[in-house]
Amino acid sequence: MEELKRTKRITIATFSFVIVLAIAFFTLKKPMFEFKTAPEDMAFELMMVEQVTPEDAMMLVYDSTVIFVDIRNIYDYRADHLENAISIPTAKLLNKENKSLFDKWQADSLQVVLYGRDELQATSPWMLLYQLGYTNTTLLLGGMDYVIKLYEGDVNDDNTFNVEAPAYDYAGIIAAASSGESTVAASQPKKTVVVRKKKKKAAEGGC
Amino acid sequence: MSKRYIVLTLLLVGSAFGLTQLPEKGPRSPITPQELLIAVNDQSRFLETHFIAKRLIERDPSLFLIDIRMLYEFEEYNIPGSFNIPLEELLLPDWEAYIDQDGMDIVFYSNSDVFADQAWMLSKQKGYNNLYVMKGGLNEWFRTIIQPTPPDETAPTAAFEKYAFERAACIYFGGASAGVASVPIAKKKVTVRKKEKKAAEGGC
Amino acid sequence: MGPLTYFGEISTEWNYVIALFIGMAFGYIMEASGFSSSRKLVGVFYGYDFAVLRVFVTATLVAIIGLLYMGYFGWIDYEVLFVHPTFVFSAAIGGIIMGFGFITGGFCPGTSLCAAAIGKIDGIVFTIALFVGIMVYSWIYPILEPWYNTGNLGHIKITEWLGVSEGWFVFGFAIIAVVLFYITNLIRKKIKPVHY
Amino acid sequence: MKFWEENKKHVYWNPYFGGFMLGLLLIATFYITGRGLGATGGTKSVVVATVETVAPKYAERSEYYGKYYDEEANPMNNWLMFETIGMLAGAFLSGALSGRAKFRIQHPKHIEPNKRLMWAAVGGLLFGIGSQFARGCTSGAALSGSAVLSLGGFITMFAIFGTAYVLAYFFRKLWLN
Repeated sequence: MEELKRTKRITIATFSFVIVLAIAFFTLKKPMFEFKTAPEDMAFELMMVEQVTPEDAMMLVYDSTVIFVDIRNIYDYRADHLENAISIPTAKLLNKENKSLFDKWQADSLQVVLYGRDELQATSPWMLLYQLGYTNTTLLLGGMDYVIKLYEGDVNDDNTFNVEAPAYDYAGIIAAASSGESTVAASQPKKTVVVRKKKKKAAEGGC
Repeated sequence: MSKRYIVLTLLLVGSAFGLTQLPEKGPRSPITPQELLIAVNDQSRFLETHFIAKRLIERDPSLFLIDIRMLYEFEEYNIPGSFNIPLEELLLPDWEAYIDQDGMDIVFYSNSDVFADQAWMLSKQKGYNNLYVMKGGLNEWFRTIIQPTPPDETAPTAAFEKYAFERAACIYFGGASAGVASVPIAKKKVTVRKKEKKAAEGGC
Repeated sequence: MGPLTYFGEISTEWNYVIALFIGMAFGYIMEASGFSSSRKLVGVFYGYDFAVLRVFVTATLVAIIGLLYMGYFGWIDYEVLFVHPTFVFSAAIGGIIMGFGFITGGFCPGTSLCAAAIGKIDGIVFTIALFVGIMVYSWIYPILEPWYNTGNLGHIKITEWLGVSEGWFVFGFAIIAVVLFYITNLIRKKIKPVHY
Repeated sequence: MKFWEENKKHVYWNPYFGGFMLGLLLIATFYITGRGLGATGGTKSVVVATVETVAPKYAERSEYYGKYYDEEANPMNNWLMFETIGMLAGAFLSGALSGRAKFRIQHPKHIEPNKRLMWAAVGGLLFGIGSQFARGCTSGAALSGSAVLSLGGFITMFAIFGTAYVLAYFFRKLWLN
């Protein structure tokens, strides 16, 4: 077997191959942030994560293992914010210094609670952080607006921070309207009316 | 011969072994976290209910509404022409063709806009384009389109024009029967004052 | 980031030029490795020459390892590479038919083209018969169609099927390959050499 | 001169080097096209094109050709055509450079040339049928398939070599003294 004795070229080729791989590996730049949870998995995680209710938040503010992060802009933060809350506006969420903060909190296994003006404002930043692997992050339901209402004793019903609850009897209203009884509104829950009125008030007297 | 082959063998097995030792990489994503953050900060993804109602009335073919609530909620009530994909199922391969449509404006809505925004986040990470969220969701839809509140008497004309549109849209979307619709617009101001307190209760 | 044509970085015309060059390299490598000789190819089944096994397994390993590393480094999008679809039945039966063809004809299609290119008449005959075979297949296709489409597992990978990670699969494959290389070398030394 | 050429150059590549280069070529092909190499694909397009020119009516009716008849300019088939042409050129180049290119029938001494050609034809015929049935030949399915860890590629590879090993004993008269 003549050809098996010719080993020069295969040796050179293999060595250069391995060297290229090694160089590529050691020069590989690791991105600062990487998604850890795929969106497909996140769709299910959304249901699993237990978020912080405004009532709980009242207590947790004084808990040293819980960090509140205010993601509103700096003016809103200066005007009014939760006690001991740290301001990280959304736009600066992924800055280097904030990354080290989040890393530190995660290493110390502290619970991080994001809050915004309302639940909506904090939802997407929370999902982003959660998917980047900061699974110690939660979200304040209701947001700052609702907390202000709580402070002012402006809330007289449980769970009214749940904005995803239907505020109207959708089907009832439509059915009533199509049957011509548009003036009859008996089917509508009264609770909603109260809430909506309160909302307006809170906005006025809030800050 | 053998010495060199031993070295080559070691290189081969070594590089194969290296594959097993590579640090784990996160899931592939067409969008980087930084890009996603910029998109998150961009508020233009929230569409007003008026805007959506207008486009629905005009039968805009490039508008595609996705209701991300549960099926029973969808069956109870949904905005005409919308399609139901519950949030947990959003990224199942069956629905990909509905969300990943170039040239279509995909608008998510739920009872409010929090779940819809979550749906937006999830689909955005899949690299789909033209994704929007209906601001305020169905609650806002009912507050503005189905049961619009008349503006104060002192409000600028624009507010009244808006209200006129809301009333027309209300009829279009079945919030009021045709009988009510025939109420002349001229009467509006009178009705307005009367309805001010009742607004939340009645139909149009 | 590759694949280049997938991301539209190469125009169709250049693609054909590249195809020509890739084909040339393919033909050159096969011919230079001795794949134009049917007696050398068949040596793998009678133990006097294991060139086919060595070339084939080495090529597969290098390609798998290289592609996985490139995918990891982000030079190529590993997920969009075309994965040959798996139709269990047709892959197995087709493989068995091809095994028959290999041992009788002494070539496989690629190698027969190489042999034909350097003027081996048996290679030319094999290639012509290959054409005829494809035509024959087209006549009997209506009969075979149900079998052709059974056992569809889609674009499945062997690692998914086995449920092991790609890295460990390749590592195991490399070990098996090295053992194979060693054993076949011992066998070759024991068997009476064939001169051709 | 000729003696020198045959002695010095008529030595094949180290099979590991050949395999290594083939592996690199496979990587390059995947990098450029996202698909692997193929040898039967080009041949098939020739057959399809021939049938379409010679008997267009038949091609239109036939279930098999109908598949290709619809999509007239399938770019992938053209790509494989060019690749096949390149293969012929490349192989000839290599053969010519090392003095292997000449017309001859390679056969074991005890086998008559005609018999060898007959068996080659049988093999080609079977390979033509088998490669179509398995959706690719040794290079298209087995080599390129297993390069991306396709299950089908491995099945085909084991089926080809397994069958050939089993049958090697029965056909030993064809190849050995």
